[in-house]
Formats: sequence, structure tokens, C-alpha cells
Amino acid sequence: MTVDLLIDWLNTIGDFPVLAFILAVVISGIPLFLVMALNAMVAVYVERKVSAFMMDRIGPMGQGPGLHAGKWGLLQTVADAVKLLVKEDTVPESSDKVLFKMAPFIIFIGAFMGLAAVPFSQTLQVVDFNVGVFYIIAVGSIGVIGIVMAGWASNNKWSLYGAMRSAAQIISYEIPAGLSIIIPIMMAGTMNLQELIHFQSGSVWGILPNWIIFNNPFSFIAFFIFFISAIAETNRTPFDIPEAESELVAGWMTEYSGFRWAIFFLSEYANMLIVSGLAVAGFLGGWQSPIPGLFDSGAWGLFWFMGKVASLIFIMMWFRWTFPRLRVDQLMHVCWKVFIPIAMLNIFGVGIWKLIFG
Amino acid sequence: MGIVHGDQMILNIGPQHPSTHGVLRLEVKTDGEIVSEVKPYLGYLHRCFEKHCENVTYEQVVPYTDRCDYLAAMNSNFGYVVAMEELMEIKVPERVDYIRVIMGELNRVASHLLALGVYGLDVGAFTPFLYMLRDRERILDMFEYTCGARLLYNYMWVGGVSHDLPKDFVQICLDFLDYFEPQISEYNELLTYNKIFIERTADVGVLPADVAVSFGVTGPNLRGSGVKWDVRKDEPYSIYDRFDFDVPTGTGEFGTVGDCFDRYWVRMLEVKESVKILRQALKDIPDGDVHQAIPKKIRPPKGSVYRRTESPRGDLGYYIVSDGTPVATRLKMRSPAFTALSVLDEISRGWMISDVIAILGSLDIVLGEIDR
Amino acid sequence: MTFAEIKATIEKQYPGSVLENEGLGDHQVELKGEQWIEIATYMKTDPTLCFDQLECITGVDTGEEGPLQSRYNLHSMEHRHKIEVVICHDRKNPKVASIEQLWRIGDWFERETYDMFGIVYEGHRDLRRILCPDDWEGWPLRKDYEGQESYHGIIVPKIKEEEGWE
Amino acid sequence: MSKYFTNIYDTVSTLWTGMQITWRHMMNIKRDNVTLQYPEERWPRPERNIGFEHVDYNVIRSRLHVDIDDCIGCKKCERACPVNCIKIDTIKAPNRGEDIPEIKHTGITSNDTSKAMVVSRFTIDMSECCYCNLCTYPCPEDCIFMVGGPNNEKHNIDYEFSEFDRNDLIYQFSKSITPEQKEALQPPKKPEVKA
Repeated sequence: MTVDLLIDWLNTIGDFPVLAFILAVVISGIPLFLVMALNAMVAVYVERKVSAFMMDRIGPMGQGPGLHAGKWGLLQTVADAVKLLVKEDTVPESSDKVLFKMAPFIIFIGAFMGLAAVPFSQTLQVVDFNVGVFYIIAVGSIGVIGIVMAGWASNNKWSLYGAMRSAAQIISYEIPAGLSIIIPIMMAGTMNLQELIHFQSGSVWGILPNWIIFNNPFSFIAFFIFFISAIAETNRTPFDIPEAESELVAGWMTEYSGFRWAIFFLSEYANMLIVSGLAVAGFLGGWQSPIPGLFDSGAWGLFWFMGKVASLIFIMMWFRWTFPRLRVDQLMHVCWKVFIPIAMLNIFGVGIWKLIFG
Repeated sequence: MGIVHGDQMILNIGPQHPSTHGVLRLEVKTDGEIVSEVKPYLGYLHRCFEKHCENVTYEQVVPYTDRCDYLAAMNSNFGYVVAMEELMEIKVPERVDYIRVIMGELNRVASHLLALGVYGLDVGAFTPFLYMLRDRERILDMFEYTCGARLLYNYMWVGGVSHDLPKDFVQICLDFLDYFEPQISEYNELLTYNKIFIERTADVGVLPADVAVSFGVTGPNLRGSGVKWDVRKDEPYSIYDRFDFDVPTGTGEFGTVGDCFDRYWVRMLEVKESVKILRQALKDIPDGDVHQAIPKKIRPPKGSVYRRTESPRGDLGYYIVSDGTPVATRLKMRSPAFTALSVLDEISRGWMISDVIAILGSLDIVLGEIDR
Repeated sequence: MTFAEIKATIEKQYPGSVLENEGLGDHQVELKGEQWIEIATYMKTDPTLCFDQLECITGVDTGEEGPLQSRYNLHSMEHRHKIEVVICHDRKNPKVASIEQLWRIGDWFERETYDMFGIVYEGHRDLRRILCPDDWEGWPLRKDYEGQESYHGIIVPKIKEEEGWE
Repeated sequence: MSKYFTNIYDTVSTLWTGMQITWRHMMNIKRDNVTLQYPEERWPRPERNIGFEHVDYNVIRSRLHVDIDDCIGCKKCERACPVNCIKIDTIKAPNRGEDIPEIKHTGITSNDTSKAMVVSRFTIDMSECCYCNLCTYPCPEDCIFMVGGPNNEKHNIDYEFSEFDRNDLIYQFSKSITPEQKEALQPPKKPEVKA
């Protein structure tokens, strides 16, 4: 959307379509990058605080600016970012240097591309694809190439283990995630994210918002399957086996440090944003207000969307600091023997539901 | 686990690894994720404990025993002084016995809390670890209040203890127990009954009873295999025969008898039993002088003694050979973690890398004691 | 079974294997080294003795002149009785049969005693040093042990420092 | 089949129980919090007063300190130390119990013991010290002690004595004595008997 508007506007100024296209992409890409960086910074801070509070600690604290990372440790992430940026750039002697340096960027590109289709509000969306849902799922799997590259290029057994586990995990969990996101598509009859959200306007029985999650029991289950698969796709506990710190040291990131590692981190949190965004758009009514008709216009859209995304990210953090980690075979067991059959049944169920009530 | 034959890869776990519990190196032969052999290499923390003991006087050995099992230093002290008193035939005052039992059991609770918490950490749960450490910290505070040190106490001396208890110690300790007992159920709800945790530990790394005995595995690991053997009950030392407590054994609640879950669960139950002993000891503790039996000069008669006591990790034995001088001819420590580690290869074959970490964690080793 | 009964049983089964030694205390019995593996097998498998747990193996150096000793603390989980077996070795050529395959923990205990005293356990499948590095010289817990000056260029600290720092 | 669904139910319910616990802790963070902001806040050191005749007992483990004016040079602490981190050199005082102003040596301790020795060197290497407290018990003059706690009136607590150079951790307690003064204190050598 934003890109289209920009191109149209630039075309009115003069007749240089190629330059207009490049300009439009760059102008909308920079805020996207800023969103990514800001998201990572806020999320890291919140993750620190949430984990600390859950563990009866207080997390990063400070008595004021200066050495103590700001009031309530607010400057902690800034300090971390600065530290990571000025760190020495180490590349292991025996690594495959080209792949080693390329891998972070591939992962970053995957996350960045996915972010382009996230509908932040009615108008705030970089590109409004016809096949938005499909696009996000598709570019989401670019990251796994980067992970495998990183693991292979590090020439480290731990990294290799991490990469292999990660590849197996992400590819497996895309299936239940894909099967579950089919349900909103079936119900709304569109893959366009904006139309999907518009479908969810209004209310059922006058109280509950007409979100897909509340539409029928099958979509209710589908949301949880999608959300848990999404956690697995972002490699977070209880599915963090690719970087299980007690087993694989740091998995595929073992050899990375400094800026490259920071990019991994940025991408991980951006991925959390994307999958939560997709879950919100697909099941939780996107930028719609939870009280139908109230605060439902303009900038409120952004507020509701980000609020819903933030609560989903919080739940991810909550999971992470509560649960132990699964083993590889149990992970596969959960995916193939629990989630996929239930997701399949869900599709059937929704089909029949639609036939009867729709 | 299925058996797949492929090319073998040698993986070096440690000496610097987050979950080797110290500086232990494991050479693991793997086939993909499946482990076919685990070879432990020891000695990274070898500090010549036994050689030192042949060069210092008997009093000066006590600080060295602290540093062997640094997580349960009171129990290390306890074993040494019990062995020495048996050799010298000293009868200590009753109050000293009670103080020692209280300190030993408190330290058992502290050590088990760390073992359980770190086990949670090994399988990926971070939060229970900090809850348990928070409560362990209160026990360490009590030790600091008693003897000034938090970790390496040098508190028990041959024939007595270095200080009497503070006046209000009994009340402080009772307050702690009142606070602590409800916490155990919280740990259970958060970690023990968690389905993911059960899946990770039940049926994993089964240690049958006969193998355990043959490997000399003792303590909670042996009891996890269903053998009712506790030195406190079966060869009572000090005043343990006065207390009423159970010896929990593994029952295979969620899997097979002797799996990782049983070893974990036995520790959890033992914490409860320790609390029971503590309550009895705090109730009955008599008054008296704690220094009257301390000999001026420790010169044991010629001879040797082997005495084992129940440390949190198992049978902690001291073999002391004396030739009548104030310096030992030979002082050997039979460390329970040493025997527990030797069984690792046997029970982790055929499991995955993640399980090796889980099994190693369930054995609860302390490298300071293995390498001495 | 009491200690005297255990001793008598062994004496009866293997006449002449039990040696008299004044210096030993209760529960200690000195055995001849030659027959050790047979006696050990008997002690483990005989249903009346049934020593199924090897608690500890301690090497002892009795002094510059005296022999080296291996002391085995055996315990029976079933009958709850125990015994300590002492076997003396020649200082020049300390050797005894390995019981590693009878009690599995014997593996590491024998390696440890070998590491510290240089007692060779014949028949042990993997007799290496366990606590010291593989290429360490000398047997540290023998009374005549002289520490090496340096190890791979690292100066080995003396146990009792005669000099101050400075 | 029923086991399959029981498993799913168990998983969901036990995980939910765990999540409730962490949520409760997050909400009650003010009450349960145990963290101390170290440089600003410190743990209170236990004020140990066990009463009776044990008042002098030292129950704190921190830096060792020696009141050298009270030290009679008996070397009991040196012998008691299991790691040999205390080093004492003494010279026989020319006149027992007399002050030697040149080297600020006092002849009488605060317990009215007259000193027979001049302590020319009393060093403790705190980097080797294992804080076992064994050296403080045999001292007849109570002049070696761990600072803080019950000894707070003698010396303030000091448990953060980190240094950049390891040699700075060697604490010299004896009065500085130049080699010439040391020479002067040595008893005159007996004249060698000529063959």
C-alpha cells in the first residue's frame, strides 16, 4: 500500500518509472528497518524484565544515566547494541568464509521481506499483496537456508547439529502452521491480509468481536496450533533445540559474535513480530478493536494491532521462562502425530461447518 | 531407540561446556544424534587432595575436605570427623552430635536444591533453578550466621565444632523450614509434574539395580534404582539412629525403575525427609559445651579406619591410615560422584545427545570431588 | 556372617591363602596375591558370602622399606556384612590380578590406584592414568616420589614451599 | 486412543499449572524479589553475638589483619595455616620487654606480655588464603583476626580488597626495618676460634 501510494505520487512529479520504483522501495524500506531495530530493542528489554520478574529477580536496573544503564535499566539494550557493534569481527580460521559472512544477511533478508507484508493498520502496510498470507509463509522459510548455511560454514560440530535440527524443525512445523492458516483463508475466501481483516469486522451475539478465532470451535483450536507452530518456527523454548544452550552451547550461532550475531538476534525478534502479526491478522481480527465499533478508526488500528502482537509476544516469553525443552524426536512426534492430524481434522470440520452454517 | 548404523562422529563435550557441571571432558562417539559411546576424561580439577593430606596435620585436613565436595562441605567435614573420631575413639558431647546432624541435613537440602535446579536447567527450564537457588541462599545465610562462611565452612572439627550455635539459631531454622516446606510443592508443580519434563526424563537412562551395585553407585542414584540402602539407616553413625525418617526409593512412577526421573524424584523426596530430621533434631537439641572433647593434639593411634557416611551424593568414605604421628600416612577419599560418573557410559549408550546431558545431570556429579 | 566366619570360609576354600599380619585391625584380612582373582570370584558369587559391592580400593605405601598394599573394602548388600582385604605387593614390581570384570567400578578404582602408586593390575582392559595426565612421570603417592621440575614447560609447584614469595 | 487424548490433556493442564506459577511470581515481584543492587546496597553482615564466654569468637570470614604491636612472634599461626600463606621472621630482642624506638617496636603487648622477639617480617598472602580461620584460634594475644563482624571495633570490614597486581595482595604487617637496623639487632657473632 505504502509503496503503491509512493509510486503513484512520484509518478505525478515526473516520468521516470524505474527511479520512482527504487525511490519508493528505499523510502518505505528504511522505516521498516527502523521498526525491526526498535522491535528488537524493546523486545529484548521486555524479555529481560519479564524473565527477571518471573524468576523473582529485578533484571537490569540503574539509578540514573551513566554507568548504570539508565533508569530501570532502560538503556541496557542500547548499551548492548553499542557493545555488539564495536565488537571485533571474528571469523573462524577454518570456516567457509564466504558462506559464513553471507548467512546472517540471508536470515535478515527473510525476516525483512516478511515484515513488508504485515498489516500494521488499515493504511500502514508496505505492500498489500493479493496472496499476503501465502507470501509471509513462503518468505518465512528463507531463514532456514541462512541457518543451514551458518551451521555448515562455521565448521563446528555444535553448529552443524544446531543447523540440522533447525532445518528439520522449521520445515516440519511449516506444515501444521500452513494447514492451520488455511482455515481463515477458507472462511474469508481470500489470501489478502486486508480483506481477511475486513472480514472479521462486526460482532457475534453483540458481545464478542467477530474474529475468526471465535467463529467456530475448529478455528479456535486452529489458532493454538498455528501459534505453537509459529513458536517452533521462531526457535523459541520449548522448541529451542537448535540453540539449546545446555546441550549445543549455542547451536548454529556458536561461532558468531559481534555485529553478525546482532543480525541474528534482530531477525529472531523480527520473526516473532511477523508470526504474531500473521496470527493476529488471521485469527484475532488484525487492527480491529476488541470492542466492536469503539476506537475503531485511524491510528487506533495501529494501537490495537501492536497491542495484540505484543500480547502474543509476551505469551511467547511466558512460555520460554516456564517450560523445559523438548527433545528432537519428541518435537517431531508432537508435530507429525499431534498437530498435523488435528490440523487436518480442523480443515474438514471447518469445511462442514461452512457448509451447514455458512 | 532405533539403531541406525552410519559413519561415527567424535564429539568433544567439555571441558568448557555449559552442562558438564565443572571441568569434565566427555568424548562422545555419535551416529547422528544417537550416542554409541561416552568416554569421560577426568583430572582437569585434580588438586592433589590426598597428597596434601599426607603433608598437613589432621586439623588442617578439614579445610581441604571442604574443597572436595564444595556443594556439601558440611557433609565432607562430617565424614572426615566421624572417621577420625572412630580412629581415635573420641566420644563427642551430645550437643555436638545434634549440631552436626542439623548442619549436615541443612547442607543436604542445599545441595539437593542445587542438583534439582541444575537438572531443570539441563533439560531447559530456567525458572525453577532460580527459585531453588533463592531458597538455597537462605540456608547459606544460616551457615554464614553460624560460622561466618557461606560455602567452605571448616566448621566441624575432630571432637567438636568450631563454634556453638547462635542463640536464636533454632528459631531461625524453624522459621526457614516453615517457609520452605510449601515451596517444595511449588517446585513440583512447576517442574516435576510438567509433562515435557516427564517426557524428557522418564524411561531415559535406566540404571538397573544390579548394575548400579556393581558399579558402586550409591546415594540417591542407587535408591533411584530401587535399592533401599542408606548409610544413615543401615550403618548409623553419629546419632542418626535416633531419628525417624524414611528412605525413599525409586518406584518408576512415570517410567521404569531407575530412570532419570526416579533419581530426580528420590532427591526431591529426600529433601522432605531431611526437613523431617531437622524438625526432630531442632526439637531435641540439648545444651552443653561444644569444645570439651576437642583434643589438644591430634595424634591417632597406629592403625587404619574406613568409615563411610551419607553425603548428598552417596557413600562418602574416608580411609585413614595413621602411624601415630600428627600427620596421616595415607588419607583416601572414596568419593560418591566418582563412582556415579563411571556408570555414565553404561547407561547412556543408544540415547541421544540431549539425553546424555539429562543423564549426566541426573547423576548429580561434583567435579571437585571426582578429581579431588 | 561375622568377620571370623568369613575369614574361616575363605581359609577353608583356599587353604594357605590367608596370611597372618599383626598390624591389621578388625575386619581386615591379608590375602596372598597369587590366588586373588579366584578368591574374589568366589567371594562375589558364593551365596553365603555374596560380596556384591566393592566400596573402595585404597593403595597404601607402608614406607620406604615396606611393601605397597592394595586394600579392598567389600560389602554385601544382601547380607549386610563387610570385610577388608589387604594384598601386599613387591615394591620393585607391584602386580596383582585385576578384578575389573567382577566389580565394574574396579575399572576406575584400579586405574586410580595405578595412577597414584604404579600398581599394575594384570588383566585390566584399559589401564591408563585417570587423574594425572597420561605422560606424567612417577607415582605421586609413593613415599619416595620426587616431583618433576617442570611439565611441558610449566613449572610444577612444590607442595611445601620452603622459600617465601618475593 | 484414549491414551493419546489423556496425554494431550495432561500436557495442556500441567503446562497451564506451571504458567500460573510464573504468572503469580511476576505479579508479586515486589514481595518475592531477592536481588540486591550490589554497589549501592549490600548484604548486612551477620551480627553474631552468641553470648556467654564465646564473645571473642571470630565468626566472620574476611580479610586477615594483624595488630603487630601485640604480636609476640610465637609463629603459632604460621604453623596452623594449612596453605602456608603466613610468613613470619623474628629476631631475638636485645632486652626482653623493652621498646626499640628506631624501629617503632613496643616491648609490652596490650595483654601485658613482654615480647621476647622482634617481628622483622609478617606477611600474609591473601591470594593464597583459604579463609579457614584456623590461624586465629591458636593466637595467644588475639592479635591476628579477620576484620569486621565482632572485630569491627578493631578494624572495619573489608571484603572487597581486589587489586590490579597480584603482589599487592601480599600484606605486610610488620614495621619496616631496614637491613642495617636488622643487622644491628642480630646478636653479636661469636668470635671465630682460631685454629
